[in-house]
Amino acid sequence: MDVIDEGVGRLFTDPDADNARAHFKTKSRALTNKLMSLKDAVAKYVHDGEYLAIGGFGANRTPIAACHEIVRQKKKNMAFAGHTSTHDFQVLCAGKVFNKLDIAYIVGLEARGLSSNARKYMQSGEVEVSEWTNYCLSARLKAAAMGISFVPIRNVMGTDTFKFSGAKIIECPFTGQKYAAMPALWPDVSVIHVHEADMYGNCRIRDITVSDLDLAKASKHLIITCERLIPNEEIRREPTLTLIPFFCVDAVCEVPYGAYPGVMAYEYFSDEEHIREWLTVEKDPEAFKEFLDKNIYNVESHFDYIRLHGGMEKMLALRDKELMTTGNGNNG
Amino acid sequence: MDVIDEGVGRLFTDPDADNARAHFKTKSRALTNKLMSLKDAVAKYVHDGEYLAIGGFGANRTPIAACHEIVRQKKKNMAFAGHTSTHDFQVLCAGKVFNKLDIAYIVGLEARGLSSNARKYMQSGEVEVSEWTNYCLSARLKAAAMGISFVPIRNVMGTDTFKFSGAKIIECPFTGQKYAAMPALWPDVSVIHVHEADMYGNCRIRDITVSDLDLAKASKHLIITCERLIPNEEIRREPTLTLIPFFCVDAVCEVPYGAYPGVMAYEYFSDEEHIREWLTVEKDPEAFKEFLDKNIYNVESHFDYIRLHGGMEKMLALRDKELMTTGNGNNG
Amino acid sequence: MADYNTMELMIVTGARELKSGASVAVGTGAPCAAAMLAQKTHASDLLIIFEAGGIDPQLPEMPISVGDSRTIWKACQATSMTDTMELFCRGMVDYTFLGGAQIDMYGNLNSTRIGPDHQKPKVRFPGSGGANDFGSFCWNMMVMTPQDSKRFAEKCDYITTPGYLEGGDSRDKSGLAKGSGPYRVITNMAVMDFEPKSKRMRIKSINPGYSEKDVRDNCGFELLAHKQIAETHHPTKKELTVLREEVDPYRYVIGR
Amino acid sequence: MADYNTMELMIVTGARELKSGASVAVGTGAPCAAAMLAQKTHASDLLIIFEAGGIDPQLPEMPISVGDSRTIWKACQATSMTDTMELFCRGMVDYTFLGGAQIDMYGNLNSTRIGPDHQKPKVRFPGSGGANDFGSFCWNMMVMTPQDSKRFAEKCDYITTPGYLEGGDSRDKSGLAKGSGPYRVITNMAVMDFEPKSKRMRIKSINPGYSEKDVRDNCGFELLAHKQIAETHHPTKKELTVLREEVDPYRYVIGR
Repeated sequence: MDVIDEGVGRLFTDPDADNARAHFKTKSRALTNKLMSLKDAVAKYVHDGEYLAIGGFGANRTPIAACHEIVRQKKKNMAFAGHTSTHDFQVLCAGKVFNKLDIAYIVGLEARGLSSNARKYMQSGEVEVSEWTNYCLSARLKAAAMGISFVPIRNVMGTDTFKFSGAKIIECPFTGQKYAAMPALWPDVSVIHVHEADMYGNCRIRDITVSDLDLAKASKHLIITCERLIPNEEIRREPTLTLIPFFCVDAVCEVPYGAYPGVMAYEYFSDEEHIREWLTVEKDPEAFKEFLDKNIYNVESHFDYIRLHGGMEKMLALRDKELMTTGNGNNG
Repeated sequence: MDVIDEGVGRLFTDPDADNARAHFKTKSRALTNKLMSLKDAVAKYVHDGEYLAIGGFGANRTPIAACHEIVRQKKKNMAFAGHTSTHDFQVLCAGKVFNKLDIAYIVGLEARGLSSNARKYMQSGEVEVSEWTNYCLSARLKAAAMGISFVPIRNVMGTDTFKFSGAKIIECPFTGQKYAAMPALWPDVSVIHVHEADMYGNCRIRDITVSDLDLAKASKHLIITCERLIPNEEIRREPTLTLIPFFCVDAVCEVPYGAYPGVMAYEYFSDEEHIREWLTVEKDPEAFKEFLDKNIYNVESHFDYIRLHGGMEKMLALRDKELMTTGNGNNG
Repeated sequence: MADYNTMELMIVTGARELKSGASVAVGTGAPCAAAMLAQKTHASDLLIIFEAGGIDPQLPEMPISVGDSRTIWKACQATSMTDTMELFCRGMVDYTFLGGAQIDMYGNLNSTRIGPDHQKPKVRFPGSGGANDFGSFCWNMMVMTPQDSKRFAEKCDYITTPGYLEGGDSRDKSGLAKGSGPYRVITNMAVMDFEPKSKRMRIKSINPGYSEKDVRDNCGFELLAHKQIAETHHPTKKELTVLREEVDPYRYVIGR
Repeated sequence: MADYNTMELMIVTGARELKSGASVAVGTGAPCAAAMLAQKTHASDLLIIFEAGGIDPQLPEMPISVGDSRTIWKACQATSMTDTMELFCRGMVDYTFLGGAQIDMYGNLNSTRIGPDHQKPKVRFPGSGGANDFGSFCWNMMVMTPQDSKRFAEKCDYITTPGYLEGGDSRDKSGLAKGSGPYRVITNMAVMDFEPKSKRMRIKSINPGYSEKDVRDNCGFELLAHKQIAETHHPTKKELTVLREEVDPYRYVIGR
């Protein structure tokens, strides 16, 4: 294969399809009960030094409870997919969980502004980076989902985004057109938050799916957090609604409001007040340390965290906001 | 690009991504009423000599009414994607609609046996063929959906299926592994049968989707036949259920029982008796000619065809069979 | 010795190869019967996959098509063919059963044509369908077929689906997925596997009522053989009861 | 002359470029406001796409994120990011708006870093996100940005998103999609397009209250200019009313 050009970014995972197949050969296809606490799931499947990916889109259907738990368990030296990563990135930076990073979108929280602590960490030189784009990382996960070591796409060519990536430029054997070959990305472990799952891991998502369907296929280990458990009979009543099948999944954790303070479509809107608190307190390192102790290190569970920020009354208000209704929540 | 080996099969479509983009640039993104009769849709979008693809899986959620209309309008010299093609293939062969063929699965009707007329046509030397597999054609449509001229996959290598295909063997620029590069397939026109659509072409499918989601994206023109029209408000009530968005679609035709005599999941089972009639009558060319006159050439619409085979009473019985219920249908 | 026919023996033999906790991609007919039988006997946690998109259905009866609505009856998922093919590609499919008009000593299969002229074949068969895909990616590809010396051919007129290609390491060198390939050939007369180095077909056990000579006489190439050729195990009473009463009560596949 | 601020003018100017029957991929803030305004005025059939998966929503208010639940409010489809990116790749997206810390004369954009050391940048920005994808595939990429001579740079510290690269035919030769590229640059001072051959940025119209000298003084590279430089059209009363009352009633984007 003639390689016309290649980026200088390092690959943090092995793109070899046969090596990935060797792993997936060992993955159970049995319909077994995978229910466990989030604490146990993170302890069992998230390991220092391995490659982590997080589903959803920054602060939308993102497993923030799991991000807190990963920080709480002081996981370190991981590689991370900074793919449409906003509040999740901010949380993981607070714990300095990773020091190797595939970047598509980091540091910012879109219209909300930038995380000063995340930016500080990224400017410290402590993090080794490779640059990509949102579609590059989606395509790398797609390649992994397809069981192939690369997929050709047509972006990044001619830019520094290519130069600092781990992509390579090749030619189409049919047309001679240039393509940027994206290496497959098989994360060691991922966490995806969904609306409903059964105890085996069959999942329903009532929302945009971002890259999560490919991520679920690509991940060597997958932790699902869900708003609600549903019986397997309900899954089988309407199999067209299953978006992630059970055999992709290693752990199922029931974590209602697991995306808080982010948004969960049709369930609750984001708590913009509290996200603003994150962005503000970060600017003062001492205050931020106290904030993290209070909100992450010294709490037992996501419910405790929610209690600190308004508890069920707040959840009802966020539900009203999401549905644009006026219920108890707005009065609570 | 080093090409290690290549098949002898001809490509019946242009794999160039920029040429495809030039077409899609001209496709309307407006939310306009696309309702028309199936007759008008076929007359307007199915043209002699162009490349045709049919959705569904042979006799499952396959737009058989549209296949009849294509035969009735005596479309000729087309190229066709013989992808999981069974009863649809049998119908199109009856009309000798195509003379260029990408083959994955043809001639057979799975457990039901083989179509003697389709086999005769395929042994006549009148049809130019390229060989592929089910996944090859799915992957070729996937490449087209992704706007790329090829996608690398790992099947066919070492076999005659490769040798008689239009694929090429290349090496992965990351691992050196060999891959079979599949050229993108952009059909000129496709027909997909769905459960529900609105007048703009937003579609719901309560079934396996086979390759239809990529087919919808890959097709330069797309005719939708649907069991039921639903209002756009219902589409917008639950946007997660929309599997084909309106801007992929050129024509929407309401054709209840449009997959008959095939199966439509949750709606009606296949009419095995009538499919058996097809397989039997084909063996006698004279009788088959009469059969085609009676069932295709001399009928006005799919409703007329259904009336010939038991009408609404039969439809109720097939609904009972599909749902494994005992209603009027079983007594009718 | 229980009273059973050859098809019943083949289905039972195929079923016994399927492990609980593993996955199998099946077609219509005997392969589906074998998977259903395994699931209802020793392998309750066998994952059944239909290539068109049906995942883990609770089959109410034998499907007529691998894409018909029975394949999603109370299924865990109704997805796309692309999705199920990706399962193969990622190494998530352990077993499958294929057939063909011809098979050679390396387990290569022909389901495309007889005759030399590709554009005008003497006999045209359906082609690959998913067979080449299954044979390319499945860890353990099995063949269930009646045996005669024309079907078990010295050389296939056309290789639709890869077995071990030309034997030895030729399959690995071709670019196909490492460690995958033919595993068992189950016929009316015998059960064959493949010698690990040469990748040639070899007799593993012979079905009750047949001799080694029968097996060799009905094969167009030289078969290797295990040092100890066993007799294929009879179906148990339970296997036959489940097969006849629960899997195929109308005897579509096992015959009357 | 109506009373309006610069942000309002930029949004109105951006909105006017969007044709009915076309598609636009938008981010949060001003781009979203421009698309909403266009849809509510001259371009009722404008298709709005959010990269995370929201297709043709009936936006009840400005989204905070391109993936939040407002982006699928009464939408025609809630799909995946992969799906929307494929729309870009297939040539189904006509317009988009981007921004950046730096832009050069060929419309190349930097949203990654300031400073020479990539592993330890002086200032780290979010990176491409979808910007490189939008800039690579969209037929007409527009930039909406305040203008000053640091932001409009002779050379970007880092090219995140392709404009016309080094100008001339360098973009076509790079392998990027033919016929795509930068289309308009809308600033507080002026509207620029790109000279067809050299692909250099050129002044098309100047906003009311600014002179050509202002525009040139606040640009770090030499701008070409149309023979006739027009004055950017004022917003109409209707445009301002719709923008203020329907698109951004809380004045999140247009300010107070």
